[in-house]
Amino acid sequence: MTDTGANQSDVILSARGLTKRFAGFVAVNGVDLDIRRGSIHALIGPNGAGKTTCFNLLTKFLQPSAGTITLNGHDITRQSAADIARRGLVRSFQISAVFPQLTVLENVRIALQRRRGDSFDFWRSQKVLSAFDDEAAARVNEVGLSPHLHEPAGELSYGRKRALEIATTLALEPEMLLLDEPMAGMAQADVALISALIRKISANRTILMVEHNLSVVADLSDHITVLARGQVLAQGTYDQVSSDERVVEAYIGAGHA
Amino acid sequence: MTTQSETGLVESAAVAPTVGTPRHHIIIFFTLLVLLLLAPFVLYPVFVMKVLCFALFASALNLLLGFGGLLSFGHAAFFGSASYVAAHAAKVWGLNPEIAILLGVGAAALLGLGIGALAIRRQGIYFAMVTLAFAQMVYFIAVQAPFTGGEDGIQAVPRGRLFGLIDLTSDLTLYFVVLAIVVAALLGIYRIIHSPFGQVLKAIRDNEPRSISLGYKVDRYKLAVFVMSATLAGLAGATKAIVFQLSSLTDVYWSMSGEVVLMTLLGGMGTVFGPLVGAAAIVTMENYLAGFGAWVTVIQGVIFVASVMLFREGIVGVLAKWLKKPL
Amino acid sequence: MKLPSLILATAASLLMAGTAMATDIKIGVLNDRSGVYADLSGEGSVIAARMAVEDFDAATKGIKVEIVSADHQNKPDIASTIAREWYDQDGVDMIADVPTSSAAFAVNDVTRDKNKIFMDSGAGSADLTGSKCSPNTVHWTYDTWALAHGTGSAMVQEGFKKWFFITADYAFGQALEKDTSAVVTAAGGEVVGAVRHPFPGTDFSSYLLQAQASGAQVIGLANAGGDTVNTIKQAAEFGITQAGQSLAGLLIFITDVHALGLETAQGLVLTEAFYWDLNDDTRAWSKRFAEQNGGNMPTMVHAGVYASVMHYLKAVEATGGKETAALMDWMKANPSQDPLFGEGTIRADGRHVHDMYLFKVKSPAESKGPWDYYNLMATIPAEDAFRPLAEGGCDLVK
Amino acid sequence: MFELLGIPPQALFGQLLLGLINGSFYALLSLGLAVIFGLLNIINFSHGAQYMMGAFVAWMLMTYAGINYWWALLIVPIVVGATGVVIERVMIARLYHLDHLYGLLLTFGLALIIQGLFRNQYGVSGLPYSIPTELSGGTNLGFMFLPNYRAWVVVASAVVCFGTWFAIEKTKLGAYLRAATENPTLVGAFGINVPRMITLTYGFGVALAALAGVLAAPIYSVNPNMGADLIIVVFAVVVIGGMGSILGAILTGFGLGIVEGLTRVFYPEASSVVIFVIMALVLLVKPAGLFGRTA
Amino acid sequence: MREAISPANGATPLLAVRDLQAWYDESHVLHGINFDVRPGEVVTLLGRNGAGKTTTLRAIMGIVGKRSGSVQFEGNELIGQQPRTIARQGIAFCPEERGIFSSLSVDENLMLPPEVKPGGLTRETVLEMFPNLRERLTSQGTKLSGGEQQMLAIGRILRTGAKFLLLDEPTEGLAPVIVQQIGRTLIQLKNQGFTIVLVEQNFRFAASVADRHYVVEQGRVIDTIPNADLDANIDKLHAYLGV
Repeated sequence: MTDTGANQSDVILSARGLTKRFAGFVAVNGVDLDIRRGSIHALIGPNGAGKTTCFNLLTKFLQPSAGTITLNGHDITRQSAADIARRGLVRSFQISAVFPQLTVLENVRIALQRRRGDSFDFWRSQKVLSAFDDEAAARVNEVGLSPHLHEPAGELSYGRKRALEIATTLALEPEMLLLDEPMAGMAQADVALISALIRKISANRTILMVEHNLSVVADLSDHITVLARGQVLAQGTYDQVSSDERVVEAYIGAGHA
Repeated sequence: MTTQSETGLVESAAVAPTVGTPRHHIIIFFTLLVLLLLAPFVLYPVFVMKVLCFALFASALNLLLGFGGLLSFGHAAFFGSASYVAAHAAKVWGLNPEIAILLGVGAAALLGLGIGALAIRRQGIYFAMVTLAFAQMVYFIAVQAPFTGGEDGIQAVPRGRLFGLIDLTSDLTLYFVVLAIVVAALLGIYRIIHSPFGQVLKAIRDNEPRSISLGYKVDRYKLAVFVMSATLAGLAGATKAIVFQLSSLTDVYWSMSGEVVLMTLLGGMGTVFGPLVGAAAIVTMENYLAGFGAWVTVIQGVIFVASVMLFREGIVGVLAKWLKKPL
Repeated sequence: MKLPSLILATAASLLMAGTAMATDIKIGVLNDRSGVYADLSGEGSVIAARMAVEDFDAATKGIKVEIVSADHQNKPDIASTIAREWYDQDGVDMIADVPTSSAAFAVNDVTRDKNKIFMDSGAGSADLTGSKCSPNTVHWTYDTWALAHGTGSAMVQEGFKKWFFITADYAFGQALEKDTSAVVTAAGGEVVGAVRHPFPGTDFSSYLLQAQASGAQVIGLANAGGDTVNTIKQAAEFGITQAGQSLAGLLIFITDVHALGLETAQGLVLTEAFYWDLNDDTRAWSKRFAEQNGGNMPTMVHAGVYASVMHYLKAVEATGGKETAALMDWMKANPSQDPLFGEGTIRADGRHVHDMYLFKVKSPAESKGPWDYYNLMATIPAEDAFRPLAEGGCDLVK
Repeated sequence: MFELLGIPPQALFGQLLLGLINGSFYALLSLGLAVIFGLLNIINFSHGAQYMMGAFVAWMLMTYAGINYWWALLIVPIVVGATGVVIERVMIARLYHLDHLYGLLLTFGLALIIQGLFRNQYGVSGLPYSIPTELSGGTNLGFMFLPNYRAWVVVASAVVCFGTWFAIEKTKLGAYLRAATENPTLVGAFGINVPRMITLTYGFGVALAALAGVLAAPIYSVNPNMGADLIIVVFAVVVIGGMGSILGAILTGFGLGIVEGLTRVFYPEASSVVIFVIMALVLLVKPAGLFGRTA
Repeated sequence: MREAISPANGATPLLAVRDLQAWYDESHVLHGINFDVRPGEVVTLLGRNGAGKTTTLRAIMGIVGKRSGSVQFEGNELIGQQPRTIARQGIAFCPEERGIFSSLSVDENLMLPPEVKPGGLTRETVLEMFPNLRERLTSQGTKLSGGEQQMLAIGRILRTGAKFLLLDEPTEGLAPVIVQQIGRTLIQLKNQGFTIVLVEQNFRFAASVADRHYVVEQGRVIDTIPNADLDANIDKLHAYLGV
């Protein structure tokens, strides 16, 4: 049922014994995880299961207390968040993460700009960035934000901000995407939209997402890891985990009264 | 990790920026330049030079505060130390003014690198306080070091000859040199703001975690902008030392740091032209109100309070909102 | 177009209408109007300057005098800016007063550059007529050398030989300490220690205890303003004076004594160039002054402003113009004569030389009322009161 | 005789005691600042001005109304604290949703206004305020002469500091305060009027500053500038102690008073900067301060 | 969707929620919640993560960014009131994260909420109800285990005299034995006349204590299931809540 035996070259990101202790309690406890290249992998579990902590550990926004993380065979356990972003592992945020005072175009361009390497060239005009304008506009178009190209991102509606965030993330051409509750706070219509967007971008990419909306998870993901109380409860396809007694119990509760 | 537009230090001017150098910026720059070229024939040149120096100082702080999102409460350290070094170089070593100014700027840059490397490890209030603490140490050194002349400062600094050729004793000649320096520096700041680097800077200011997640090493950017800001503040201080032929403890005292924050805040942080307006307003006010003694302090305080309570975007920020154009 | 000006014009035109061939003179009184020296200089100096113009009867002599004033906040940069603008833009011919040595140096430099005249009363540094002397500057009232010598030598002669200094860690404090130490050792005394405190300070008890532990007989206060006042207050609080040590104020004015009150200040020895209660002339003038100055008696700085403006106006009258070199030459060539300092001369280095006085602060019982504060201990004759011409290192002295 | 770096131990005792006395002012002032920061998250830059107001109001009560020191100790904190309440209601309360730096800028402006107004009215020469007769004189401790008033200052501020610490750490009201610091929303949802508590807390912090001002009036001259430079020193004390930590502010206040006192003996010129050196070091090594909780 | 709005069968509802909408900042979370609670009832809000259950409780307490619609408690409109005045009417809220204050001791945490109505449980009674707390009274609040923290969080609101409790996922992350203990406590409270709104994901637990279940999805109440009809609706519930 688990994939730890999978061919290593198929595994893009893997964690072994991942543990995070906060003052007084263990949020993530010895989690082993393998994300297969090209898959959509969902991390689910009831509230307080440690999903977000786990997510932050994988994206290096938190330092693990123990365990190792490898990306494409490289040990990234001690690398910084910016470093792993450069290795092609890019995350999104639960709350819409745009640059509110930059325009939609500029938001996307910030990501494209990364391709130029470090932008310490303060003496150059930003006109050099106009080389990216077409591509940025295309990315914006992909998420349907073309009419808002020159609006400050801070003035977009919530759903559009999320779309912009995804466009920005994609602009990095990441090998792997980590989406933190992409549907959080979405209106129903937007959910379908973002779902379609995720499916679209999953081509040639690996996606790991934390998501509450189980219908979305069921619909999108190839593989699911269920966490409960900081530990891996079950892994497998949606059908496999949804029929797992322990998972049902974790979600719905044990012992019908 | 809230979006910082609601709570951040720099409020969105709610203006749709355009791509490239906006035409109205060129017009404003050109108008300003013409006015400044005419100014010394109408106004007292030394006064305008003072305004220019402080406009540069405030713009340097604004680069850090308005575009880097970092409030330094110790910028007088760079302004003052550059002023001391330039004054010393010109007076004691007898160097040409341009070399003296360069040395002053170099000193400010080095100091900025040292203080910046330590200060950027902290954020928000802590960042402000660390910079203040270091500035107090610089002040202490300025009081103690023999070459600074204690409370007398370094006086009777010769204006000297530019490149050994142009005599700067005349206020008018000096004026155009200072104007050239300040305009060049302001254009430089404008370029920094609108460079690829400036774009990343604004991104970091708007949303630091997101910038990290896009692969930017934000600490390096913060340090870079800190050093740039310190360097430009140093340029302002060194130029002021040559203009007034004097560098004194006032230049390194913490109230100078407060004053330049006030200029930036009043003019509009995060705007291009705000610091110029703020500096001109404060310097003019100090000059006109000098006779009112302690009332100057009261009026400054009232402006501080009013800026915070009523128009956080500053004069230019409010104008920009009104005109719906970034200024 | 009217130019921006730093000036708060306070004075009035004193010219009678219709006088032909008038010389227009503009005098700038530049001093501390809001800080620690506001009481000892400030508006009082403007009053004194105005009184000089009235007493000289400038108007009938065809000299139109305008007096302007400004606050330099004791900062050299502000002093320099104002002086520059006064000379460049506002047609000021002479700047008077300028307390605080650092500000005085700034005005000294600007005045020389612009070839105008600077008649200092309020500043202390003897360098103004020494290493930094200028052909355009007259230093009228006192200097650190004179204070150090007056107080230092008098105390040593009275048998107070072991000294300890509490010094403001600032150039003027260090200069006072240096000058006084030299006097004390030259007179056969001994300096057993010194402590330099940050300026400004609030608590001096630590230094006072160090002074006490040093076994010195005299604690020399080489600081100024609020620091001196606080040091004296705290010396009383910690029983320093009761335990037998004496305090010597090296830069202390009658306004400081007034602020301290006699209870605290009594017994303090100090040197001044002027005291309102010296003779009938000073009493009469001081009474007139006090009427305009809210009942407060003049300080030696006010007196110096009056006398220096008077002497300057005489030079204007005598030379019939305001050509700087001519005025300076006349002022140095002719003795000054006024009711406050009596007769005096200006030396080649710009030092105005007159008698100085050593005072001891009265006890509350001795005092007959407000401002009756000093007992005269000694008069230091003009020839001994100031640093010998040759020792100052002034370039103007050949 | 045994000496430490040239200082006889008895003299050193004296200096330590003096440091403790000065430290008691730091402790009182930084306590107020820490209380305000703890709950409001505002750097009260006008704290020094409010300390100065304390001294001035005491002087005014004496001069214009003949009210003596002991009554002033009671009245002044209430009066000045009340002005703090007004400031909080009218201005600071409108800034909570913004970056904390705006609070710093606002109170910085307020400090300028307060100091400027007093300077206009009373000049800067300082005004006399005598030590109450009950506390004049002193006691010879053998190694030093300790003025009774200074002894009183140490005792009084130690009592007030302890009282405040006790009130915050050990009483019901203090529990509300601490809880509201952590989670104001939940405390409000329990039915407690959190905004009013915040207002009163600011008033209380200001009152502590004013009390320190009254205590200082008889030994330092009553001067509009008396708090201007002090504020950044006290500020550094709070940062070193750990922003918002009550105990940290008190202990650091006393501790740094002693450190500064020793600096006055061994390197007096540096006594005004030593606290900033310590602050920079502490912040770099232990960002949350010596007693602060790490976020 | 039958009974999306359940009419108050006979008895006047203690709490009537109509078309409640709520926002956090820019995100619109509740899109029109309708339900009633009658005196002495235990009702649950069931639903998946992110459905809007917690927000419903917070909206009743007035601690969301913005809300509209109507929330009537004992006939008084709560929309537009401050959280503290809502609490003063006898409503007590126990948040999902439990809200134990780390700078307060267990005892201080317990004694913190002020009495809003007469007749609250005494400290002694609470300690008898949760004996674990007695031994830990002086320790720091957050040093307690999750279960103990939950007991403390419930215990302290019982002291206030409020008879209307809003409990947000009291069983979350707790060991089964603790869950059972909390279940017993809730039944005990119900028998003492408390009215309780319970947010749960664990519907087995909910079923053991509640009279009625409201199913929340995407910010709306989409179904109402009386506890008695639970077995008949079990498949439907699995569809609503299941994995």
